[in-house]
Amino acid sequence: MKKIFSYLFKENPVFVLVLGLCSVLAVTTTFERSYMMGVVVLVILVLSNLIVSLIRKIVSEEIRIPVYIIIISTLVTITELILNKYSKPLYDAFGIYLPLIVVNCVVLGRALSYASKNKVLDSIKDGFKSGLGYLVAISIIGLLRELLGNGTITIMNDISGITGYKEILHIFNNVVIPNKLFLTSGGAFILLGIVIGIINGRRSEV
Amino acid sequence: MIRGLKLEGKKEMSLSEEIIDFSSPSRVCVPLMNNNTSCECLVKKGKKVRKGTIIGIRKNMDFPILSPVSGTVIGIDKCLYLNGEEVDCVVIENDKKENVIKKTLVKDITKYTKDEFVELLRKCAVTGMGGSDFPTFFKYKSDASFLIVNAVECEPYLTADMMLVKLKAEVILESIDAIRKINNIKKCFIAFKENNEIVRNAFLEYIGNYENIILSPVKNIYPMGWERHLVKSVLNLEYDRYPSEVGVIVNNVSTIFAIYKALKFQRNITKRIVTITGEGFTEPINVLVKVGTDMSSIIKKIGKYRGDKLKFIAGGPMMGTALPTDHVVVSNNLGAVTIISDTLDEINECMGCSRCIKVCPAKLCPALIMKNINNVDELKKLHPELCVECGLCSYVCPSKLGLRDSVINAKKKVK
Amino acid sequence: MNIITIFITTLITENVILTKFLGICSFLGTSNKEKNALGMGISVTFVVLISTILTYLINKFILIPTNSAYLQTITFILVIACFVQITELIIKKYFKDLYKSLGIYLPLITTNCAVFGIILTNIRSNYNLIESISNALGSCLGFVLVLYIFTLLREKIENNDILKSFKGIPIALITAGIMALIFGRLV
Amino acid sequence: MKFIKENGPHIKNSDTTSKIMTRFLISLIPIVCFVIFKNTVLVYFFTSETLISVLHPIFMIIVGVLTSFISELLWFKLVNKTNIKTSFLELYRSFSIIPGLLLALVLPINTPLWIVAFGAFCGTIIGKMLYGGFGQNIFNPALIGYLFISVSYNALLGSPLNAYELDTLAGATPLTNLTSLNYFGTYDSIVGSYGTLLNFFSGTIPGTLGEVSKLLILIAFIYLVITKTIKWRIPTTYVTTVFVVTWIIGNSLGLGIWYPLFHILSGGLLFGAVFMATDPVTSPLTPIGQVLHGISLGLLTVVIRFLTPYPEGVMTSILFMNMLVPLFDKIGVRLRYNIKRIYIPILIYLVITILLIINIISNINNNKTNGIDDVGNKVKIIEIKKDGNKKIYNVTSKGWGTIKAEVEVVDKEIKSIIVTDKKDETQWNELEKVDYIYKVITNQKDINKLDAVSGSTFSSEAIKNIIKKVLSEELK
Repeated sequence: MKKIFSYLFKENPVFVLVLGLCSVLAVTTTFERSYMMGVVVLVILVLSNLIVSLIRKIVSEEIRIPVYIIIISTLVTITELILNKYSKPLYDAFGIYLPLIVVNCVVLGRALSYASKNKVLDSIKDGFKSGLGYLVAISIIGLLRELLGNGTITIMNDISGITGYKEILHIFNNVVIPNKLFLTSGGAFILLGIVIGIINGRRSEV
Repeated sequence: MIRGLKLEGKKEMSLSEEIIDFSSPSRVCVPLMNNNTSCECLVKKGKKVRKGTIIGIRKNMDFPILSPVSGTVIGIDKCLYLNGEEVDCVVIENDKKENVIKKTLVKDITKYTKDEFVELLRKCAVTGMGGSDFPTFFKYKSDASFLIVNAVECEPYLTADMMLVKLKAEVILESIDAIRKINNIKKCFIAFKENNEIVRNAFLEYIGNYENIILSPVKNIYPMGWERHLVKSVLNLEYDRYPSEVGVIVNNVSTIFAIYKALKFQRNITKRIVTITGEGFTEPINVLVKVGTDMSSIIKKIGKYRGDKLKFIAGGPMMGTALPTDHVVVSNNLGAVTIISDTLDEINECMGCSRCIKVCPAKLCPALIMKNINNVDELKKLHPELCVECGLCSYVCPSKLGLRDSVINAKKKVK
Repeated sequence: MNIITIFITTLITENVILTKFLGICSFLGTSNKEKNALGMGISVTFVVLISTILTYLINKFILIPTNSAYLQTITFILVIACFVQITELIIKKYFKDLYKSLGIYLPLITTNCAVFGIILTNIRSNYNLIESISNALGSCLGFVLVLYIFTLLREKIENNDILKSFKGIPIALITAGIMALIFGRLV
Repeated sequence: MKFIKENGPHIKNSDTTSKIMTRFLISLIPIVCFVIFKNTVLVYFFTSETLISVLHPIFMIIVGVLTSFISELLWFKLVNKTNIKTSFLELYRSFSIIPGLLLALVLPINTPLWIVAFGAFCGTIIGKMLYGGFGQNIFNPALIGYLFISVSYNALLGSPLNAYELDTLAGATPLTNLTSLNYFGTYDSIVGSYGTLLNFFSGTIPGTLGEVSKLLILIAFIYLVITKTIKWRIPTTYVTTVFVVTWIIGNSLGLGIWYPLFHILSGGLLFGAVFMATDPVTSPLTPIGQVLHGISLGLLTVVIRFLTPYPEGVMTSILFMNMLVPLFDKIGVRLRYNIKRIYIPILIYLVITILLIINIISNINNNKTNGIDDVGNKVKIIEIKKDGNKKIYNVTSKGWGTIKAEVEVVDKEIKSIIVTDKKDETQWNELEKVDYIYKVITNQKDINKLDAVSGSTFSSEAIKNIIKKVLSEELK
C-alpha cells in the first residue's frame, strides 16, 4: 500500500515529470470529466504499451516514432468513435482534447522509453502504473477545481446515459460562496502550480 | 550631459596652513608594482643604493622602479599594498644621507626636445599620481594639442592635491608651461572645482605670466575627476577609449609636479603628500612622506584612532580599499588614508528604484547587471566593461547593496 | 466571423497557451532562454501555417468526399509528422545555419500539442481556407507572444529566493496562471 | 589595531528603503483621511445610515492592512519557520501593510470585508511571498489581490457609490455612465450629472475608495517626486498619453477640452498612475523603459476604456504592463547604448496610436449615426424557433457587454426570458434582488414606464430593449 502511494506521488507523470498537462488543465472543470479523461488515457496507455511491446522487434529504430504515432492515433480514433456513439455529452465536453491524447507526452513517452525495450507483461504493468498515476493526478485536480470553483462534485452526469446513474453532490450548500477563479483557465494553472509545489515540499520532507 | 552627484566634501577637516614633513623614515619598503602589474626585482640583499638607483623594472614597458632613498637593501618582503594585497617590496635601510646618483640642476627647463622629454619621464619613472600609477611617458608619446591638468580631487575628505597647489602653484605653472612648449601643445587647462577658492586663488596669483594656461572651473560633482568627464566638461569633446584619440592629455596636478622635479633636477618621485583624515582619527592632517614608508609609523606619531568598528581606507572613501591593518606602504599613487567608522546598514532586496541607473557616470545599469550576474549573454549587452568603479551606484543605493562589487565582478565575467 | 476578429480573438482572448492549454510542454520546456523561446516560436509558426493549408486541402478534397472524416486524427498527425520530417531534411541539407539554430526544436514539434490542436480547431470550427490561415496565424503569434513574455518573466525571477519546492515548474505555472487571468481581463 | 575589511564605497547615501516606503505611506495619509471624511463623516451627517454602516470604509482599510500583515507573518512563521522576533524584523523590512492598504483603496465602497481579506491574502501570498518576498515580485501584489477578487467575486463587489451618493446620483460612476452613452455625449450628459469638472478634481464624485480626490493625489505626486521616492517618468507619460489620445478623439468628434480632462479626472487613472504604476519593484529600471511603460499604459487604458465593455482600464493595464517590464528594460538597455535606434519604437508607437484613434473614432461615429436610442441596432435576433404556437427568440442585446437571452413567446405575449450569457455579474445581482425580469414580463405592454434599477442601468435597459424588439417583431 505504502509502495503504491509512494509511487503515485514520487514518480507521478503529472506532478513530478510534468507531462501531459494539456488535458490536466483543460478538461478538469468537473470531477467526472477529469476521471473519465484519466480512464481513457489509462486504457490507451496500457493498450499502446501492449502493442508497441509486441512489435518491438519488428520495428526498426528509424521509423519507430511514426509507427508508434500511428498505433496511438488508431487507438485514439477508436476511443473517439466509441465515445461519440455511447456518450455524446462527454465527447462534446472533451472536444479537441480527446484527439490530442495522440500527442500526450505520457503515452508516447512510455512507448518510447519503456515498452519498446521490454517484455509484454512488464510493458502492460508499466502502462498501468503510469496511467494510474495520471488518473490520480487528473482526478485530484478535477476534484479540487470543481469543489472550490462550483461547490459541487459531479460523480456521474455526462455518462449517465450509459450507466443510468446520476449524482452531483452539493458540498457547501451556499454556506461558502464558491470561488469562480478555479473554473477559469488562469485558476487551473495556479491550482496546478500550488499542488505541484506542495507535493514537491512533501517529497523533500519524506 | 555629465552625470554625477554632489557629495559632502568634508575637506575642511584636513586643511591646514602647512604640511608636516615626515620624509626621513629609518627604512622604506618600495612596492614592486606599477599600474597593478608586478615588476621584476633587480637588486640583491646588501646592495648599496642611492636615490634614483634602479631597483626594479616593469618588463613589458621597460619602465624602471627607482629607489626613493639612499642606503642598503635589506631584502625583499611582502608588504600591504593599497589595493589590499600583500605584494613584494624592496626593503631599504635609510642612511638619511639623501645621496643621489648624479646631481643636476637644469636652468631652463624648456630646453628639452620632445624625444628627450619622453625619455626623461621614463628614466625618472614618473607615473600617474592621481591613483592610476600609469607610466606618464606613455601619454606623451603621441602628439597632443591640449593638456588638462586635473586638480579636481573630487573624492570627499581628500586635500593632498589642494595642499600641493596651495604651496607650489608657481612651480606647477612653470612646469605646465614647459610641458606645453616642449610638446607643442596649443592650450593647457587647469581643471578644479568651481567652489574651490584655495586652488583658484593660488593659481590666480601667478597665472598672469602664462597666457596659454587657462583656469577652467568645473562642476562640483563626483566623479568630476574622471578623464572622460574632464575632457567633456573642459573641451566638450567625447572619445571612445583614450583621450589621446581627440588629442588630449590629462595629468594629475601632482604628476605635473613630479614632471617638474624630473625636468629641473632629473630626479624621480621620492616623496609625496598624503592626507590622513576621517572622523576616526583625532588629528586629520596632510603629511609629506617618503615613498615606501609604513603608514602606521607616521600615524602613531600624529594622533590616535577614535571610536570602534573603524575602517582604514587606502585612498578616499568612494574608491579606496578598506584594509585589514594600517601597515600600508606609501606608493606613488597613495594620495590619502581615510579612517572612518563603519556604517551599519540595513541591507534590503533591490526594490528597483533605478537611482543607480540615473547616477552612473558611465551610463551603466548596475541594478540590471546585478540581477543578470549569472547570465553572460545578457551581461555582454549591459557593457559592464565601461565601469570606472567610482562607486556612486553603491553610494546612492537605498537598499545598501554592493552594486559596485557586482559590476566589477561582471566586468571580469565578460572578459 | 471576419478574419480580423478571428485573428484578434486567437491572439489574445483565446490564446492557445493561456486559455486552450495547448503547447504547455514546450511552453515550460523552452522558456528558460530568450533564444530558445524565439526559435521554438518561429518553428511552430512555420509548421502550423504549412500544415494548416495541407490538412485543409486533404480534409476538403479527400476525407470529406470519401466520407471518412473519422480518420482525421490519424491523417492529420501523419501529415504533421511527415511534414516536420521533410522540413528537417530540407533545412539540414540546404540551410545549415538555420538548422543549427532551429534544428533541435523540430523533432519536438511533432509532439507539440499546439500544432495539432490548432489544426484540429480549424477543422472542427468549419473554417474556410482564409479563416483557417487567419486562425493559425493568430494562434501562432499568440503562442510566440506569450512564450516570449513568459520567458522574460522567468529570466527575471530566476535568481529569486523562491521556496525550494516552488522553484521551477510550480512558480512558472503560477506565473502563467496570473498571465491567463490578466489576458482574460482584457475582453 | 584591527580594522573592518570591506569593499568600497565606504560612505553611503542616508536614504534607505524604509525611508522611501515611509514617505510612500505618508503620501497616502491625506487620501485615507479624505476617504474617511467623504464616506463616513459626510454620509453620517447627510443620510440616516447607522454608525456601523458608515464606518465600513474604515473597516475595509483596517481589514486589508491587517490581513496582508498577518498573512505575511504566518508565512514567515509556518513556511520559513523563523522565530517571532526575526519574523517581525522581516515584516518591518518587507513593508507588508502596503499591498493591503492599496488594495482597500482601489475597491468599491460597499465591498464585503471578507472579500477584502481574501484579496489581501491572495495578493500577499501569491503575488508577493511565493515570488520570494519584497523586491522580487513581478506583479504588483495589491493588483494581484484586485485581480483575484475581480475574477472570483466580481458579482459580490457591490456598488461603488456611498449611501449619500446613492440618494443623489443616477446610480453609476462617471465612466460607466460614459460607457452607456457609447463614449459620446454633451458636457451635460457626461459631466453635468456629477457637477462640474471641479467636482471631479476635488473628489466629490462616486468612485472607489482612494481614487476620487485628484487634488490630494496630485499633492502626493509632487511630494513623492520632490523627495525622489517614485519614478516621475511613468505617471507623467501615462497621463499625457491618455490626455493626448482622448483629446484627439474628442476634438475630431467636436467635443471640447473638457473631454480629455474628464478622462484624466475620472476613474482610477491618477491614483493608478501615481501609486500603482510607479511601484519600483514592478516597473522598468531604465529611463527609456519607463517612458515606453508609461506610453503603453496610456494606450492600453484607452483601448480598454473605449473598445471593451469594461469602463475602467487602469488596473488591468498596469497588471498587463507588469508582464512587459522585462521587455521594456531590454529595449531600454539596447537604446541606452544605441540611441540612434530610438526611431524604431517611436515609429511603432505612432502607428499603433494612429490605428487606435481611427478605430475608436469610427466606432463612436458608427454608434452616433445609428442613434443611441435605436433599439434595432442594439438588439439582434439571431434565430427564431417555432414549436407549435410557441416561439423561441434567440437574441443578443448590447447592455454592458453583450447579453444573450432566449425569449419565449406565446400568442404575441412574452412568457419568459432566460438570460443565457451575461457579462456583468454586479448588475445582475442588483436585477435579481428586485426580480426585475418578472417585473418586465408583467409590465411588457407599457415597458417604457418601468424604471431602470439603480446601479444596473445598462442591464435593465438591455432587458427592456429585448422586450421592445421582440414585441415589435411579433406585431409586424
